[in-house]
Amino acid sequence: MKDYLYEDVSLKSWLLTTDHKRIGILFLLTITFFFIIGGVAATLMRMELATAPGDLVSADVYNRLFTLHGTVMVWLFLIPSIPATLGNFLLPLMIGAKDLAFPRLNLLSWYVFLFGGLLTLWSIIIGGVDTGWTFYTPYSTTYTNSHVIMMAAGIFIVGFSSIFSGLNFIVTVHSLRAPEMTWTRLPLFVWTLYATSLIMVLATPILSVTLVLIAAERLFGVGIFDPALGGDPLLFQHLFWFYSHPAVYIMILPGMGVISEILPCFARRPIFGYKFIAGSSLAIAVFGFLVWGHHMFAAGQSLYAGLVFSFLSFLVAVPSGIKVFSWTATLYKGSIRFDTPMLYALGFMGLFTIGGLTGLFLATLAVDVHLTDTFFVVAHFHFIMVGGMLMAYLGGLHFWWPKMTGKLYPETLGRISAVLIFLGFNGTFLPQFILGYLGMPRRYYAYPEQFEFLNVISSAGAVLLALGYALPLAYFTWSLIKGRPAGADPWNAAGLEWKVSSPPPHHNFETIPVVEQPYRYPRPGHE
Amino acid sequence: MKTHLLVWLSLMLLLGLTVVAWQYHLGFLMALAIAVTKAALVIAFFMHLRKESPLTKFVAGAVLFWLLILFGFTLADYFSRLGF
Amino acid sequence: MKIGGVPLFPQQADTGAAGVDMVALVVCAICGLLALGVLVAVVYFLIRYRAGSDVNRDNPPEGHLPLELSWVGGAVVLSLVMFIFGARAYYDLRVAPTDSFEIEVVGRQWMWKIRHPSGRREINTLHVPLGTKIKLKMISRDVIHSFYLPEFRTKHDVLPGRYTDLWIEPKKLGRFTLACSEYCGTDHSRMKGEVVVVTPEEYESWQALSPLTSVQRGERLYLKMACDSCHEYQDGQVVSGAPLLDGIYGSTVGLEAGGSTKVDDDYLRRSILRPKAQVVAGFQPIMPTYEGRLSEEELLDLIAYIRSRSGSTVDDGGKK
Amino acid sequence: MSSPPELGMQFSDLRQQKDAYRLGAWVFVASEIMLFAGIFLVYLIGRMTHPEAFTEGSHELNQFLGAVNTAILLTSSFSVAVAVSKAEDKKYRTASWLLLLTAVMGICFLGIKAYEWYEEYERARVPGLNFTYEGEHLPGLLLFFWFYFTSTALHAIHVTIGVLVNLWFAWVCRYRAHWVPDPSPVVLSGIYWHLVDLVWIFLFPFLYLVGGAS
Repeated sequence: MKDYLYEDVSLKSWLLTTDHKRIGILFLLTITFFFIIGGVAATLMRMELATAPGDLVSADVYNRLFTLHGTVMVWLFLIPSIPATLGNFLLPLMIGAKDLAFPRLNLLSWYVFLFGGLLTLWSIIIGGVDTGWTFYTPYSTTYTNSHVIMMAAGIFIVGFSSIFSGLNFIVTVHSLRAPEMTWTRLPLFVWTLYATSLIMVLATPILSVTLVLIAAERLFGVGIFDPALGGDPLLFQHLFWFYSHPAVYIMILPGMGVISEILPCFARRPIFGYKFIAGSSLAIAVFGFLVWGHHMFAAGQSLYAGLVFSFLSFLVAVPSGIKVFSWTATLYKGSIRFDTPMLYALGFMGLFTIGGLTGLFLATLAVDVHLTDTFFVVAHFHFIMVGGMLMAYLGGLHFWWPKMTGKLYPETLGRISAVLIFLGFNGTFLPQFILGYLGMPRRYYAYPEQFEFLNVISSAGAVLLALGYALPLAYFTWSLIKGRPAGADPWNAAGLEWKVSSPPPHHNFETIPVVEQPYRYPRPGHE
Repeated sequence: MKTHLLVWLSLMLLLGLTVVAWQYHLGFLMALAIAVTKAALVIAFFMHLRKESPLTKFVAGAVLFWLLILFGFTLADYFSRLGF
Repeated sequence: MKIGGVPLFPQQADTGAAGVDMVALVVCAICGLLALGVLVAVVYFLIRYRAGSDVNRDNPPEGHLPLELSWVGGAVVLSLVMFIFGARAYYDLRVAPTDSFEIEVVGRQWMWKIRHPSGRREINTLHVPLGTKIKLKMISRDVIHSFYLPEFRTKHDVLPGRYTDLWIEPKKLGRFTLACSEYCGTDHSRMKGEVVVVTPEEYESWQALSPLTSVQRGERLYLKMACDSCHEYQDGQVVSGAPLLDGIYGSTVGLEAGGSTKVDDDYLRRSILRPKAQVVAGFQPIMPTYEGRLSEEELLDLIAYIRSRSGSTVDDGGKK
Repeated sequence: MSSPPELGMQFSDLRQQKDAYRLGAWVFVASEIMLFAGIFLVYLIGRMTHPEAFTEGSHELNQFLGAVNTAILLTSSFSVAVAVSKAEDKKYRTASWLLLLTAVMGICFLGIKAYEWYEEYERARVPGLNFTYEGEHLPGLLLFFWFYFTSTALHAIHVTIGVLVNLWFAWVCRYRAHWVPDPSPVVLSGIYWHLVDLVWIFLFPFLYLVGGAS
């Protein structure tokens, strides 16, 4: 029987596929394309910032670059990254289903994403947007002359892709689990996808409304967010962060899930604290909605709202702490192997811990007043989104690459890339914490002399980081042609997805698979 | 059928009530209360939430919870800031 | 401690700066300990339990309820500690003392316009007297800006359409950084200036070089716009159905539409620009709107004048 | 064992498929409710900041037609609820008629709504098109009419989709009943129509009535 890749190789069969695995691959290709675009923008920015005066590009170009970088990375890469690729590919496999509950909706989700993404790109090609990915009003509505409406339309459309995927995942997890796949046997990656989907379904509509309002202000001269026309700019921030703070958890939760899969496999022992990790994913999804105001401590919201939001922000850190604690304990009494996915996972743990803990500085009211809108914030969220999510994404890609393609990648190069990215990342972003505390604001394309030294280090780190990202791109492509065949279970891993051949057959499972307790390591009869 | 008819009648009655209240200066909370009652009737009887599985009820409850978050926290800021 | 020739801690130019740094250090200590704990544990486990090492691996625990719960409890307690420290310092940072001296700031793309009580104005430079509690009353003419003083460890967004404030108490003479930290368009990174802290005597003589105080300018404007044709009495009678302005500032007035409001700067501003939105109880909505007829600076002058008629020289938020 | 033709390959039995469809529909409803909730929140804050302007705006609307439209939608919700229960009892002919009736009521609703829009257009109250107003409540009134048009237009788009869906299932139930041996799709379209009704239940009083008669 042929696998899903070779069942039918015509282009039409790919463009009209309803197979979740193929759609996962389509998403993978698409977001890699967007990642490269966002990465080029980041490189140009770091080059500009290597010297204090603004000498490489003009201020307007720089402002367009960081908007492009933020928008593309957040909406066209990070949000779909793990859910739409690995999630799409693995969710049915992991729960013993033949596909997602709504396969055609899944395909529609990709087309919608592609269309919205291209529209967003189009807004950049015709001249770009200079508002920052946050679109703060009234700058974005009244003052800028850039193509805000086009970009808002693009992101508005991409939002529907998010909602469709979330809906599909929620229904699939509820109704398509194999008969013995109880909630307490669900892989932790599935738990995090479930929590992520909740956020996608409930928060994204608010972003859609907000973008519609922005476009309307520009088109019709109505001032919902413009005080000159009787509106309130803080209302925009409330609505925007009601989506965008939970969106940060869309960007990290699936990463946490991936790590929870990789760690027990390479520590060769069951995961520590399964129920706490699963529960904390849901807790993060719910608490994540209660803290958006911590983006507005110095923005003019009321003092009391600030106090409440600060308090809740500390509480949302607790479930993340539970995860780090449980992962650490998973290493205890293990038999640890250092394959590429494990190196990425360990890198994730280090960087996510730093990212999470520096978040506490920003949750602390008085300190946040000093640090908000400085490079400290930039460093903090890059530790979470890049140090965390991107490391997890790459770790997951290395872990499941043999499953997805049936091929092995060169292990040594994989390890080198993991180490390179870890070092390059720290080189880029650690100095930015100091820059922030020294008072260098964000979104500055020219800055005072005294910050130059740290910026040079940061830019140098970015070079390493870029190299680190280029490597996997090269050897993954190479492995497709020359890689050795992987076999069904190259890591000797537990989990239903490893029970089918690599690459999996078209409908995943011929018969309903037998489900065991999750993370049965060491695998009896395999060691 | 009979339940549906009763629900429809009460909905029309409530509609009448809103319009009458409007004649005598319909307050915001009053309007909200009537609308919520109507919505509850539609959800419970027309959409059969009453007879749906606990899971569906949970989804409905979740939306309510998230609405409370959205409105509660945003309005809390406005009330404490502007003192309406 | 220096790094690349730059001190690791920026100077503390404000009396409150040490407090903020203190809170940051507390958070840093707690987070540092946690990070160190995780790091040591991870590295130790990685080395000890690497594949092939000869150690006891019997019965690896799959969970430990008391341990997990105590970790949760510990995290909550630590969070509370940080929250309380941060909240207390924030309260001090945000709530200006009632006896502070007020300077007005108007932000626009891409400069800071500053006006002192004496009427002296400056651009992108803020002269302040040492050891004085100063409240900056800020508003923007266009987009959102943020008035950021890193050496004073404070900032606040400057919004169009609404007054926000920031207070400082300089404790060091010298020149310090002033920056805009909320992205505001093309020249955002050039929207910066200096805070010059001078002795109170120097400040006095510096300030004395000014034409008119804001209250004086406000009074002229008040007469020029003929506000007095309605807001005055004759023989103890209100002339034409407009509330008296004497003593109104800081009081709480009932509203025609129900409810009540405190008369503070924002209320006065709204009442000048959109008088019909919140009419004082007992009056008719007959005042014309002044939207678009007054600049932000003129509004500040008028409000300063109206306040002076209640004997109030600063915006004390109506707390008398 | 051969599975019934209407069963998707990803499902193991009809019951599972039915549950999945139901849950999907409700999650979709949840998402839609959040969408409209965002607009309501903005409306609420607009109302808090410009109470007089919003009251004046509501006085300019046609309360009578608004109330008629509400009655139409409530009745259509009733008819679709009955249609669904008929379909569940496999009485597809009756269901078909009721669905057609629902669609007709939806079209009536849209017609009346269009007439109202025309009225407001005549009075120069369409922001971005011909809004002209010289009075006291300027920014507030503009906001009000913007909300009015955005929310009613968004709602009308939903009504239009609902009408098409109802017509489709009316046709299917009448001529292709064998396509729906399991009435789930009809149930789902019913849930969607009720959602349309739900939104209007809130829109009507808040746009037309709050603040009382002039």
